Amino acid sequence: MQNTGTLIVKTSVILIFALLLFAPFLFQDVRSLEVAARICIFIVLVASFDLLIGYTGIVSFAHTMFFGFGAYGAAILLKTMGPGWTPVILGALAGVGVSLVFAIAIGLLSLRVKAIFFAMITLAAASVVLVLASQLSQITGGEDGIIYKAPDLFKPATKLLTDADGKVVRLWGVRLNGKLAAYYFVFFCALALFLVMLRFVGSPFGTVLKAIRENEARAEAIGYRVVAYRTAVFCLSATIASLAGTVYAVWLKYTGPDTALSFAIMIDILLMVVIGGMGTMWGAVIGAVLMILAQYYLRDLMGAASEAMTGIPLLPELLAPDRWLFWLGIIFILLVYFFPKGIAGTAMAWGEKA
Amino acid sequence: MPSPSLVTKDLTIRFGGHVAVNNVSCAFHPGELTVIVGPNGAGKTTYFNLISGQLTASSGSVLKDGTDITRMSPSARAHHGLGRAFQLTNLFPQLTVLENIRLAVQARSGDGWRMFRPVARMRALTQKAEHYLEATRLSGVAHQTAANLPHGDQRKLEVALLMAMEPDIYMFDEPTAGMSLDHAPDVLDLIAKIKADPTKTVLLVEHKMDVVRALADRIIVLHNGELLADGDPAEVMSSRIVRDVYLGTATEGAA
Amino acid sequence: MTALTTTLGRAGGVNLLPLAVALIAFVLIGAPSSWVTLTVAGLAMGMMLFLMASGLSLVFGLMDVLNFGHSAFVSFGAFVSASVLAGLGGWLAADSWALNALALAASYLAAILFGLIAGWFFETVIIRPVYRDHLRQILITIGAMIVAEQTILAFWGGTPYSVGRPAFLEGSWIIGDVSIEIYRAFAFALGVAVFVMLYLVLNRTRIGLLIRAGVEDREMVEALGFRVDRLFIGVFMLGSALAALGGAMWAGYETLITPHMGADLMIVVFIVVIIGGLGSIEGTLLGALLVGLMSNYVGFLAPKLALASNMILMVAILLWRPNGLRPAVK
Amino acid sequence: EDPIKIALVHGLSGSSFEAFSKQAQTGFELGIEYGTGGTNEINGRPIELIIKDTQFKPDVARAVLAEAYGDDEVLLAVGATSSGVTVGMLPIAEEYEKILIVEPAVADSLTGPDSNRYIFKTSRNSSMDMQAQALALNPDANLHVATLAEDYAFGRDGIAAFKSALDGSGAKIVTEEYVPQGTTDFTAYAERMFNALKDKEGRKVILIYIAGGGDAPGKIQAMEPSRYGIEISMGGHILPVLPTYKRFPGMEGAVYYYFEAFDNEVNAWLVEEHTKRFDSPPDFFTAGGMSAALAVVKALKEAPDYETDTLIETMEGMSWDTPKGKMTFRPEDHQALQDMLHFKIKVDDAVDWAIPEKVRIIPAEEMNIPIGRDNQG
Amino acid sequence: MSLLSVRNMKTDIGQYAVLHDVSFEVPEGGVFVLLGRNGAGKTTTLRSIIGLWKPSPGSVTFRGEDITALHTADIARKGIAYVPENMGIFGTLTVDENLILATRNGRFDAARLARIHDLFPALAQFRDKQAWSLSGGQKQMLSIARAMIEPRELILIDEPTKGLAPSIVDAMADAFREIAQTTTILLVEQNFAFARALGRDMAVIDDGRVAHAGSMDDFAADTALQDRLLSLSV
Ligand SMILES: Nc1ncnc2c1ncn2[C@@H]1O[C@H](COP(=O)(O)OP(=O)(O)OP(=O)(O)O)[C@@H](O)[C@H]1O
Ligand SMILES: Nc1ncnc2c1ncn2[C@@H]1O[C@H](COP(=O)(O)OP(=O)(O)OP(=O)(O)O)[C@@H](O)[C@H]1O
Ligand SMILES: [Mg+2]
Ligand SMILES: [Mg+2]
Repeated sequence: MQNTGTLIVKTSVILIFALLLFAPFLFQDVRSLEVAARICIFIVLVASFDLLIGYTGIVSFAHTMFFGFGAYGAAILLKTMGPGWTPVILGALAGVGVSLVFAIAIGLLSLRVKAIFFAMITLAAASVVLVLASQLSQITGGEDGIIYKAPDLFKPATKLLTDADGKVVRLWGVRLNGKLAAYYFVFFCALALFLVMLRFVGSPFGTVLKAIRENEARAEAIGYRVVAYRTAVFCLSATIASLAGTVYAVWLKYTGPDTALSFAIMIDILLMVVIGGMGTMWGAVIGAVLMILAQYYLRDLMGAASEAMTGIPLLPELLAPDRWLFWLGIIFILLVYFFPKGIAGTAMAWGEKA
Repeated sequence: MPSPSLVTKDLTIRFGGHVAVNNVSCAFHPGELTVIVGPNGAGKTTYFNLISGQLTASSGSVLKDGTDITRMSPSARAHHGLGRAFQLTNLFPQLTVLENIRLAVQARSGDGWRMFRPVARMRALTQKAEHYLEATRLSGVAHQTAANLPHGDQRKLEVALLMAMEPDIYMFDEPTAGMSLDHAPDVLDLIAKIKADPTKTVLLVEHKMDVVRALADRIIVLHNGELLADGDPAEVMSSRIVRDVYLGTATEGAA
Repeated sequence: MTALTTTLGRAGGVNLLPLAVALIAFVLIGAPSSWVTLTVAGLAMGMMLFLMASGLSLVFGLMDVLNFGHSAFVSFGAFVSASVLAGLGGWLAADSWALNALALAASYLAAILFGLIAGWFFETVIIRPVYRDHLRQILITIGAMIVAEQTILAFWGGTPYSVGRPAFLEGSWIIGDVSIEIYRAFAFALGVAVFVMLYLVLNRTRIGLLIRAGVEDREMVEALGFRVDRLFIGVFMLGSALAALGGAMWAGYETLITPHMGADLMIVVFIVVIIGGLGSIEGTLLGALLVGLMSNYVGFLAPKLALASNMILMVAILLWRPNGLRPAVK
Repeated sequence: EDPIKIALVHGLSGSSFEAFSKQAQTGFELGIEYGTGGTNEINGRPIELIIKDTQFKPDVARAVLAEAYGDDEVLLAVGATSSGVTVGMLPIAEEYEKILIVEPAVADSLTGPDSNRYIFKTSRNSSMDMQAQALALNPDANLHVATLAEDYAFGRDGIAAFKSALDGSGAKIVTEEYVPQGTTDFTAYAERMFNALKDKEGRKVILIYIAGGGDAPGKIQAMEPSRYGIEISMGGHILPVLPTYKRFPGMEGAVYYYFEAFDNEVNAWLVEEHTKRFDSPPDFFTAGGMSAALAVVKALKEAPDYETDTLIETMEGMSWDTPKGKMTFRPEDHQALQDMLHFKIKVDDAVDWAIPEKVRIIPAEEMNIPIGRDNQG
Repeated sequence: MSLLSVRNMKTDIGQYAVLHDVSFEVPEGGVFVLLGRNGAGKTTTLRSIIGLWKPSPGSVTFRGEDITALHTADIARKGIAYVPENMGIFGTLTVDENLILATRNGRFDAARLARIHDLFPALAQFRDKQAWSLSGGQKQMLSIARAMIEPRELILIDEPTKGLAPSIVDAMADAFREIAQTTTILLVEQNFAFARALGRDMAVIDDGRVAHAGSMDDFAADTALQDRLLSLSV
C-alpha cells in the first residue's frame, strides 16, 4: 500500500530527524544549533496545529496563545524560583492547566458556531491575551519579556564529561557541555511529542477526526459526539502546543510576546503547515524545516544574489535582503495555488497516480 | 405481536407557520418492515429526521424500547440503536470505502476514543468492515476514495454504512433512487435479509411501487405531515384516498 | 417570551440595539454634554468602521470569500490618497476652499481607482482559483497580505507617513460643552452616502441575489444567462474600492499612517462584519455603530475594560444570535 | 592586519521600525568615518562591519548575536532596535563575555537588574525622556497635569518617571489615563481628562506619552482643549512625524536630538555630510548611531588591548564627544548620561515640518536618572 | 430545418473521453427524448449543448447558428433553459427569489406565475421559504418552474421524475405536454413509461455514441431494440 511518493516523504522525514539528531556534530556553528532547536520546536508546534486544521478541519488562530501559556509558565517560575527542574515541571503543568481551561472554555462556547466565526473568536481571544501579557508587566515582563536561567545542567559552562585535566571532553570537535545537553533535551522532547501525535492520528480517534472534517453531520449520525471530539482535539493540541512552549522557553532562556505569543508566529505556523501539507503530520516536519531555513538563510542568499546582480537595473532592488518577506509571500501564494496539498500531500498524491 | 421497538407519540414539528409533521403517532415492531409513502413534501424525510435526531420535535415524543429519546443528540440515538441512511448521498468523501465503513464499525464498538492503538493493528475492526464490504459487494473498490465512486456504488456505500452500524432500527430513505437496474437488486436483497431477522425493525421510504409491493409488511401514508393511512399493503394501496393524494391514475401500470 | 420577541420585532428589533446602548450609557454617564460628545464621536467612529467593513462585508458576506488581504486594500488606499494629497500639497495649502476640496476629492478618486484596479487584479490572480475553499482563501490572502505590506514598505518606506488634511476639516464645532469633530461629521456623511448606495444596489436590483446564487452554484447561474465571472470581478472591484476609500478616509483621521495600519484594523473590522451577520449591509452598519458606541462609552466609564469591549460584545452577540444580528444567509 | 569586526544587530525587516534601524546604521557608519578621520582604521587595523537582521524577533536576534560573537568572532556588537528584542539579547553578551552596545532601544530595564556588566547603552532611556519632559514644563504649584499613556510597562514606567521628576515642585497630577495599545479613538479619554482639568485654577496641561501611532495629540487638539485653557505637551519625534507637529505652534517639550539645536563640531560635520550625501538633515536615530560609533572608536583607541575586561574598564566612566555634546558612561550601570533638548515648536511655511526650536539644553546633571544596577558591586 | 443540431460531438471530462461521437437533430416543437443506460453520457450531452463542457471536435447549431464556442450565459440568452440532474436550486434564496433570477427583466409575468402555482401548488405555499428546506420533490418542481417562468425556445431537462411521487409525475407529464405546444423540450429520462407517453422523436445514447435515433412510436414498438439498448426486460 506504500506508494513511491509516500515512501519518499517518509524517508525525507526520517532523514530530517537523523540530521537533527546529529546536528551539533554535523554543523558546528552557533547559528546552526539555534536553527536546529527551533526546527525541533516548530515541528511539534506545527504538527499539533495540523491536528486541528488538517485532521479535524478546525481553523484556530489561538495556537500561539497556548504555546505562550507553556512558555510563560516555565519562564515565570524559572524567574521567580530560580533555575532548577521543579520550576520547569511546575511551569509545564501550569501552562497545560491554563491552556486546558482556555481550550475548554473556547471549545464549549464556540465550537458549535460556524467555522469562520470560530476562527474569528480564537483570533480575538489570542489578541486579548497578547495585550494582557503586555499589560501585566509585573508578572510577564510586558513587551520586553523575561530573561532567566535554565536548569544548571544546561549552562554552557556545565561539563558533561571531563578528561583527566578536568577539561570538557570533545567529541569530533564538539564540546560535551551544557549547551549540548540543552539541545538534546529539546530534540528528544520534540521527537517524543511528535511520535505521540503520530500515534494519535493513526488511532481510531484520529480517523474520527478525519470523519468530522469530511462530514460533520454524518459523523454525528453514525454515533460520534462531534462537539466532544472537537473539544477533545482542541484541548489535546493546546496541551502539546503548551508543552512545546515550555521546552522552547527552557532552550531560549528568554520569553516575550514576540517569541511566544505574537501573531507573526501564528502566521509562521500557518505557512509551515500549508507549505508542508495539511493532514499528513509528515508535512509539518517538511514545512517547519523549509520555512525556518528560509527565515534564517534566505536573507543571506538574497544578499549574495543582489550583489551578484549589481549593474542590472531593478533586480538588485527586488533582491535586496530586506525584501525577503516579499518573496516568501509570493512563493507561498504560488504554493497554495499550484500545490494545494502542500509538498508532502502533493508528493504522496503524485505517488498514487504513478 | 412483540412489544413495539419504536414509538412516536403525537410527534410534531413546525417550521415557522408550516407544520411539516403533525401529530404523528405510530408504533413499529421488530421483525416488521414498514414502508412510508406519501407525496413529495408530505414529511417523510422530516419524520425520519425527527426519529434519528437531525431535527428536534416541537412537541410529542419518540420512544425507543420504552426509553424517551426525544431530546437526545443524533449520536446518542445512534448509540441507542437507531440507524439511518440518507436520501441524498452523505458520505466521508475523501476517505476510502474501507475507512468509511470502518468508521461506522468503530462507532458501534465504541473504540472512537482510543488514542494510542493504531487502527491498522485492530484486526477485529477491519475484519468486520470487510465483512460488510462483501455483503454490499463493494470489496472491489475498498481502497478507492468515496468521492471517486460511480453514483450507484455511492448509494451502496450509503447502505453499507447503515449496515455496519448494526442498529436495531434501520431507516432507509429512497435507497434505490438514481440507481440503475443492475444495481438496485443488490440493495433490495440486503433489505430483504434484514427484514428476515425477527429482532430488527425496518422503516423504508420509497416511491417505486414495485419495490413497495415486494418488500412491505405494512404501509403508512403521510400527507401534509399527517398520518393518513396505516395498514396492510394491499388494502392501503387500493384505498381511494391513497389513489387520490399519491398515486394518481395514469402511471400506475407503468412504474 | 414569543410575545416579547414579536413586540420587539415590530418596534424595530435588533435595529434598536444601538439606541438601547445609548440610553443605558446616558444613565450611567450622567453628564449630558459628555454623553453627547461621546455618542456623536461613537456614531462617527462607527461610520468610519462601516466604510472599511462594507467592502469586506460584500466579499465575505455575499461571495463567501474570506479576504485577509482586505487590510492591504485599506492600507494601499490610505497611502495612495496620502501621496496624492502630498502631490497636491499646493492645492491643499491654498486659501481657497474649492481647491482644498478638489485636492481631497482627487485623493479619494485616486484611492477608489486604485482599489478598482487592484481588486480586478486580485480577483483574477489570487481569488479566482480558490472560490468556495475557505481554508485556501485564508492562506492565499494572508500570502497576498504579506506581499502587499512589503510592497508598501518598498514604495513608501517604513517610517510613518504623514497625511495632509484640508483646513476646512480641521477642528471641531463647539456647542456648549459639546465638541463635534468636523472630520468625524464628514466621515459620517460619507458613510451614510456609501450605505445608501450599497443598500439600493443590493436591494433594488437582483445583484445581491445573483451574487449569492453564484456562490452556491455558479454553473446554474450561468445557465440562467448571467456572466458570473464578470459579476464576481465587479463585486470584488467594488469591495476593494470601498476598502481603499475607507483607508483613505481613515488616513485623514489618523494623519500618520504606517504600512501595517490595515492589519491593525482588521480584527475590529472582522468583528463588525461578524456581529452584523453575514451578507447584509444593514447588519454591517448595525455592527459598526454598536462597536463605535460601545468603545467610546466603555472607554469613558471603565477604561480598564476598553481593551476587551469589542471582544465581549462579539461573544455576547454570538451567544445570543449565533449567526450575528441580521444575517442575510442562514 | 586583522580587521576589527563589529556586528550591527538591528531589525531590518518585518516591522515598520526597520527605518529606524537604517538611520542608526547610517549614523554608525558616519561615526566610524568621522572618528577615524576617514581612514576606517584604528591602530592600523581596518574596521569591518557585519550587518545582522533580528527580523524584530527576539529568538532570531539571540541566534544572530550568538553567531556574531561565536562564529564571526566580532569584538563587540551594537543593537538592537526594539526593547523587547534587546532584552532577549542581554544574556547572550554575558554568555559569550563580549560587549553589547545598546543603540537605539530605549527601555530603562536594559541597564536594569536583568542586565549585566557586558552591556553599555548609548541611547537615551525613558527616564531621561520623561524627566526632561517634566523639566520642560517648568513645574510649580500652579501646574495641573493630566497624563495619557499606553497601558503597558513602557507607558506606566514613563509616567512614573515623569511624576518623580515633578516631586517637590508642587505641581499636581489630576488624573492618569492609560489606554490599550493600538487605541485610535481618544474621545473618551479626552473627555475624562477635560472633566478632570477644566475646573482647576492655574496652568492646565495634558501630557501625552504614546509611542505608537494613533495620533492622540492631533485628535485631542481637534477637540479644542484651549476652550478650557488646557495645553498639550509631548516629547519630540523623528523628522517624518514632525509635520504633524505643525498643529501645535508654541508647544513646549523635550527631545533627544534635533539637528539644528546642538552646536558642536561633531554635529556640524554630521549635518553637513548627511545633507550632502542623503539630501536631508540627519534624524535622531542617525545621531544615536553616530554616538555609539564614536564611543567604540574612542574606546578602541584608548584601550591598551582588546580583551573584553580591558575594554569594559576603559569604557566605564569614559566621556566622549557626540553630535549632541559630551556623553559619559556611568560606571554603575553603563548608561550613557547625556543632554536633552528643551524645545518650543515653531511653524515655518518654508519648512516641511514643524521646527522644535531650542529653548535650552537640559544638561545631563540636571536630571536624576535612577541607577538600574550596580556593575561595580 | 431542425431547431438544434448536434454534430459529431466529442467531449472529454478531464482525461476521460466521455462522448465519442454524438450527432442528432432536434426538430422544432414537441418533446425529443434522449434515452440511455446509467453513465451512457446523456447528462454530458446536455451540458455540452448548454456550454458547460466544451466539445472538441463537434458542433452545436441552434437555429442555424453555431453556438459551440459561446459562453454558457450567452447560449442561455438565446432562449435555451436547462434543468440539471441535481436540480441546481439556490438553497439560500427563497422560492420566489429562485424564480425571479430566471426571469429576463427581474419581474414576474403574472399569468405564467399563476400557471406555475397551479401546476405546483407547493411553490405557491412556500413562496418565501428558503429553498434548501424544501423536500426533494419540491426542489425538483422549483427547478422545472424556473425553466417555465419565461418563454423559451428550447428546454433541456435532465431526469425530472427521479424521486417524485406518482401523482406528481402525472401532473408533470400534463405540464410538459402543454409546454411542448409552444416550446421544444429535450428530455433525458430513465423512466421509459414517462418518456414514451411524451416523446415524438428520440435517440438512444450508449457509451458516448448515438446508438439509435428515430420516432418514439417505432422504438416503442420494437421490444427487441429496447431490450438491446436499455436492458429493459422485466
Ligand atoms: N428544515 C426545514 N425548514 C423548513 N421547512 C422544512 C424543513 N425541512 C423540511 N421542511 C418542509 O417540510 C415539508 C416536508 O419535507 P420532507 O423533506 O419531509 O418531505 P418528503 O416527504 O421527504 O418529500 P420527498 O418525497 O420529496 O423527499 C416540506 O414542505 C419542506 O419544505
Ligand atoms: N466530472 C466527471 N469526472 C469524471 N467522469 C465523469 C464526470 N462526469 C461524468 N463522468 C463520467 O462520464 C460518463 C457519462 O456520464 P453522464 O453523467 O453523462 O451519464 P448519464 O448518461 O447522464 O448517466 P445517469 O443516467 O447516471 O445520469 C460516466 O461514466 C461518468 O462516470
Ligand atoms: Mg424526502
Ligand atoms: Mg445523468
